[in-house]
Amino acid sequence: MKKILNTPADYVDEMLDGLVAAYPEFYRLHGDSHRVVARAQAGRAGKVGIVSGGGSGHLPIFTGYVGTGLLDACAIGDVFASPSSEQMADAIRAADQGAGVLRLYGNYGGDVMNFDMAGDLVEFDDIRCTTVLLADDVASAAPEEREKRRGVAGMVYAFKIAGAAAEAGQDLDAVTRVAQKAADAVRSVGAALSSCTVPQAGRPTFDIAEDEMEMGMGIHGEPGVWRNKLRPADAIAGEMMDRLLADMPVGQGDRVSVLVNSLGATPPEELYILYRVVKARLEGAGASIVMPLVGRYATSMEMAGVSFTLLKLDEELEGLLRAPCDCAFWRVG
Amino acid sequence: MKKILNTPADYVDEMLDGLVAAYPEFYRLHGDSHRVVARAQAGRAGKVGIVSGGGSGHLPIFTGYVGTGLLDACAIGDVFASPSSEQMADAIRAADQGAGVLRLYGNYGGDVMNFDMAGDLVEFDDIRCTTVLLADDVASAAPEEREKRRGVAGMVYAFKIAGAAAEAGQDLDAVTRVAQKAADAVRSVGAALSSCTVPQAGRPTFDIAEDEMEMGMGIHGEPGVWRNKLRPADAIAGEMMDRLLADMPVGQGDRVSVLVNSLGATPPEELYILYRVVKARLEGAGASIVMPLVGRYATSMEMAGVSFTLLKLDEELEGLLRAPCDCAFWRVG
Amino acid sequence: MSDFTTRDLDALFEALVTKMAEERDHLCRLDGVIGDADHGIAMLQGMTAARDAVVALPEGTLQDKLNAAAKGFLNAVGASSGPLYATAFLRAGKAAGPRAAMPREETPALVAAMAEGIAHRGKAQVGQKTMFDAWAPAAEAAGSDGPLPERLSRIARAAEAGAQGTADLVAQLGRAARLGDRSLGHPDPGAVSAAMIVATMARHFEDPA
Amino acid sequence: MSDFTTRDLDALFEALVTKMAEERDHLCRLDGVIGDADHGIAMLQGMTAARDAVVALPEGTLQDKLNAAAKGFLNAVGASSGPLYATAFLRAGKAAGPRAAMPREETPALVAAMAEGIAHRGKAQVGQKTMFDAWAPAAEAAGSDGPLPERLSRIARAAEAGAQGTADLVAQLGRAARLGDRSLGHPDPGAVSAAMIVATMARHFEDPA
Ligand SMILES: Nc1ncnc2c1ncn2[C@@H]1O[C@H](COP(=O)(O)OP(=O)(O)O)[C@@H](O)[C@H]1O
Ligand SMILES: Nc1ncnc2c1ncn2[C@@H]1O[C@H](COP(=O)(O)OP(=O)(O)O)[C@@H](O)[C@H]1O
Ligand SMILES: [Mg+2]
Ligand SMILES: [Mg+2]
Ligand SMILES: [Mg+2]
Ligand SMILES: [Mg+2]
Repeated sequence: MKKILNTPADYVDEMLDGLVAAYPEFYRLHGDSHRVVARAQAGRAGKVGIVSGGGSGHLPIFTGYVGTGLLDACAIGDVFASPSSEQMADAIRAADQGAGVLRLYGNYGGDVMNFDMAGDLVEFDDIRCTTVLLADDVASAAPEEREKRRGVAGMVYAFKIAGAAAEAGQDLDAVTRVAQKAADAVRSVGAALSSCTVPQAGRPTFDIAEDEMEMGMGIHGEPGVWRNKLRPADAIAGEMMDRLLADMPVGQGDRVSVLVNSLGATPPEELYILYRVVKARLEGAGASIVMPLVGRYATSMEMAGVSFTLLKLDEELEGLLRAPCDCAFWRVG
Repeated sequence: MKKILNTPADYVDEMLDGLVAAYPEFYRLHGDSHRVVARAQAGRAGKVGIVSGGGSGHLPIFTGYVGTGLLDACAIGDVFASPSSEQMADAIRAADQGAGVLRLYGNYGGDVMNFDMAGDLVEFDDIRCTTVLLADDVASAAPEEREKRRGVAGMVYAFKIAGAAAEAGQDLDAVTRVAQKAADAVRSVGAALSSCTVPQAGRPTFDIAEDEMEMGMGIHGEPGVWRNKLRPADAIAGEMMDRLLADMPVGQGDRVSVLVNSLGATPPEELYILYRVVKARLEGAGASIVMPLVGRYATSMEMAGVSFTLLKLDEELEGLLRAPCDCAFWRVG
Repeated sequence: MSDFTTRDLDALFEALVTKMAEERDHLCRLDGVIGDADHGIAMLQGMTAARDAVVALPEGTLQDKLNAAAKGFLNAVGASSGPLYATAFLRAGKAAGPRAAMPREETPALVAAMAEGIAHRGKAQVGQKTMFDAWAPAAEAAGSDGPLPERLSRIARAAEAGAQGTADLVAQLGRAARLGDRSLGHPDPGAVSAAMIVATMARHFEDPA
Repeated sequence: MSDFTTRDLDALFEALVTKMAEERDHLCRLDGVIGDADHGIAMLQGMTAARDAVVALPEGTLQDKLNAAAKGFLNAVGASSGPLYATAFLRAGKAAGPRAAMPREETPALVAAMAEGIAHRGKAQVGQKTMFDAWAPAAEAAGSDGPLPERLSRIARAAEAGAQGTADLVAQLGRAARLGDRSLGHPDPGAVSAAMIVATMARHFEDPA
């Protein structure tokens, strides 16, 4: 196992210790579960809170996006495992500034049930909660079953947009509405070249030959749409764009943002090679690209591979996307 | 070869095309060699120019650090290969705003000769050039032979500090002096867990067993000080700190910055685990940590491993380190 | 016939921990085939925490203890089974009520309450290849007539048959749903552990006399 | 004895390209052992660009053509050999001077000038296991007395012996310096290509008559 760690059981706790030690100006641990990260300085009183949560191993997702104009708090589980309901409830309490809390996270069964349960737990605290689920991975279910799709890198856009609306003083219903609008306007697809290793498992999550790739694979190694020989960059980018645009067509005059994301090991050099094709395809369709993101925004530790995420904008979404935000991993404005 | 590319021969050119397409507000290609990246908006007239250069495959080093308060231009070679003198001369011309140009780069034979030659070439253009070489890798030669050491991640600090001095309006001699001061105050050490693959070579640069690591290895796979079984994170961090502190002791009241850097594939999660030890060691010695950097600042594509860089500050260096800078990979202030 | 007391409840949770400890690796293996190989860990951790919470309340009512079990299970488990069993225990607590003992004739209602909790939390229906495919037939059997021992053995057999039957289903909820047809032929780990839990409960609900 | 003309220089560069093309893979292999395996590529690319630049100046003097060779070589090559040979050609151009031809008796001075250029650019000294270990003895032989053919063959033999001798040296400059003792037993690729270049030059400096 080519990982730098002490014992697998301590991986997440030590990681979070180091994170808050490195960036005390951004993050603090809240409560005593050691698995809830909140903003170092809580948001304004009366601001709608935004929480997310999910398994570890996806930095900057989820914890990294706690920050101004983004999330207020986050519950974090073991690697690729859901945090517990109690931790989620703690995150909701940390995020609450009296105006209610939006739960904004990915459509994974365990996370959904735990977050629902967390909502039941905080009813006693009189915190109003709403929920928006990200289900952006087009490879994970057919368009007719969109509600079954899993949530992947599209979360980054949803955090940004909901976070900006909350920072601007919108109320819980308004923030929830715009988060749902962003969730509806975002599509992702990924391709993996290699597995990563979950520390507690100690061996690669899946096996894949030295010259193979899997199109449509999920961020925990969930099965994709095909596995075959590694293709040239332009062919990979072309197929990924085909899949996105088939699900959400983009045309003349459309304004879109696009995230070309490394799953971890794939270096930025290769993302730029792919970005040439992404840009040509979108501009070729007559669309304008707003604030492209190219880098590591949602990862699976040392997995090699990429994902593309497309966000179709209207004036409201574009304004919120361009609004300032700040955390240790991303700053706008 | 688990890389996303079209043909190896086009790797660097396509990468640069994508980089400037993604960030036109930061970067542009200068001249027609296609291998010189300059600031989208040139620095103020009368500002000292700063150029760097070296092989591709180390993003954000070198090209990524072209930006306000950082580099003015950069010449970039093939993966792990020096750019040509003519490209370096072009970068010097792009950087020149009439106040002379500092050549600030790593101590590698080919780069040194090419940059010297580039200096000869621009003498005809009447551009005064100075040189500061980074030789921060403590594993690459004994302290008595410091001038033989290779330059690694310490460059990031040198770019930042020289860039801030130039932005502040200091003249060429002053910028050169402070760059040299930074170069003298910086020490690095790296450890590799896996190789990367140079696209044109098509196979890993070096072989290393699934359970081995190499302490002191260079960023192109240059031999280190030992190769052995992978150790626990705290032991790795401890030894790396020992090596740095043996070369440049840090004591009560000292102010230091530290860069905990991934060589590429190693995820930030593991950097935070290491940072706990780095912080404890430095603070245990009575030093204060200023603006720690934890992330991917100097990489070797998809190599797994880490490097630590220590910068000992005085008031002047700290002021320049904290000054604003802006590029697609790093923003301060 | 003696009542089912809080002491009996303590003993039931001890037995559940023992069973899950025995079956931990087996359940992980089943989950490894169509899920993420942690179901045995989750169930053992959850039941251990539930047992600890239950015995830590010697003066509590049946409902207090089951509520504590719910909370203990929930906090200990990050996986899907956490909220599912937490909700199940909360419902069982409500069914048992704030009393120190209940007539054994009424204990099958606890099985039915747990099944409802799971369906509520998981939004599960029969046939989707989940633990509900063991709990649902058990709940139905719990509603049947006849002497208690017969009802209890019917409950246990129904859960077991339901669990076995999941091998012939295509998963539609949870991680295994991603596999489509590839989940065919493999029993659902949550249903298998559910049958074990139901059987243990049925044994403890019987009059020891 | 006929002079060495700009035509002869063109022919010399043609011959250098041919030689480097033949030896490309061999030089890369040598560089692979103690360096980064690109020396043959660098030398072939560099010499090809130099030849192209030289023949593109049919009216130029010897100095013009050698300056153009320097520039061509430099632009084409990113490796260490780029600035080393560029400087060598610039020095040779200065030694040849702005004339269309030079007496063949003077041609050994070009070898000496190239050696100086390499030493200047690389800050190399004899014994550090670099191309200078072939160029330095060649330059010394160039300063010896006697009839031209003898001097030229002494020059070529000196370069060859110097190149072979690098196998017994520990590298102290360039990439191989990182290897320490591990560079022992392997000749330096830059010295080997240098001996080839010197031999080719020596053959072309001789009077064809
Ligand atoms: N929505 C659901 N409703 C009912 N049961 C479910 C649901 N989702 C998953 N399950 C059950 O949970 C089991 C897996 O539990 P476990 O391995 O502990 O959780 P996870 O899948 O989160 O790792 C499955 O075998 C299935 O029986
Ligand atoms: N400082 C130096 N002075 C003289 N020759 C040098 C120096 N550094 C390297 N060389 C020569 O260059 C050769 C390597 O050339 P090449 O492979 O083209 O460059 P690189 O090492 O940059 O890949 C070495 O074998 C050595 O002969
Ligand atoms: Mg599981
Ligand atoms: Mg799980
Ligand atoms: Mg070489
Ligand atoms: Mg080279």
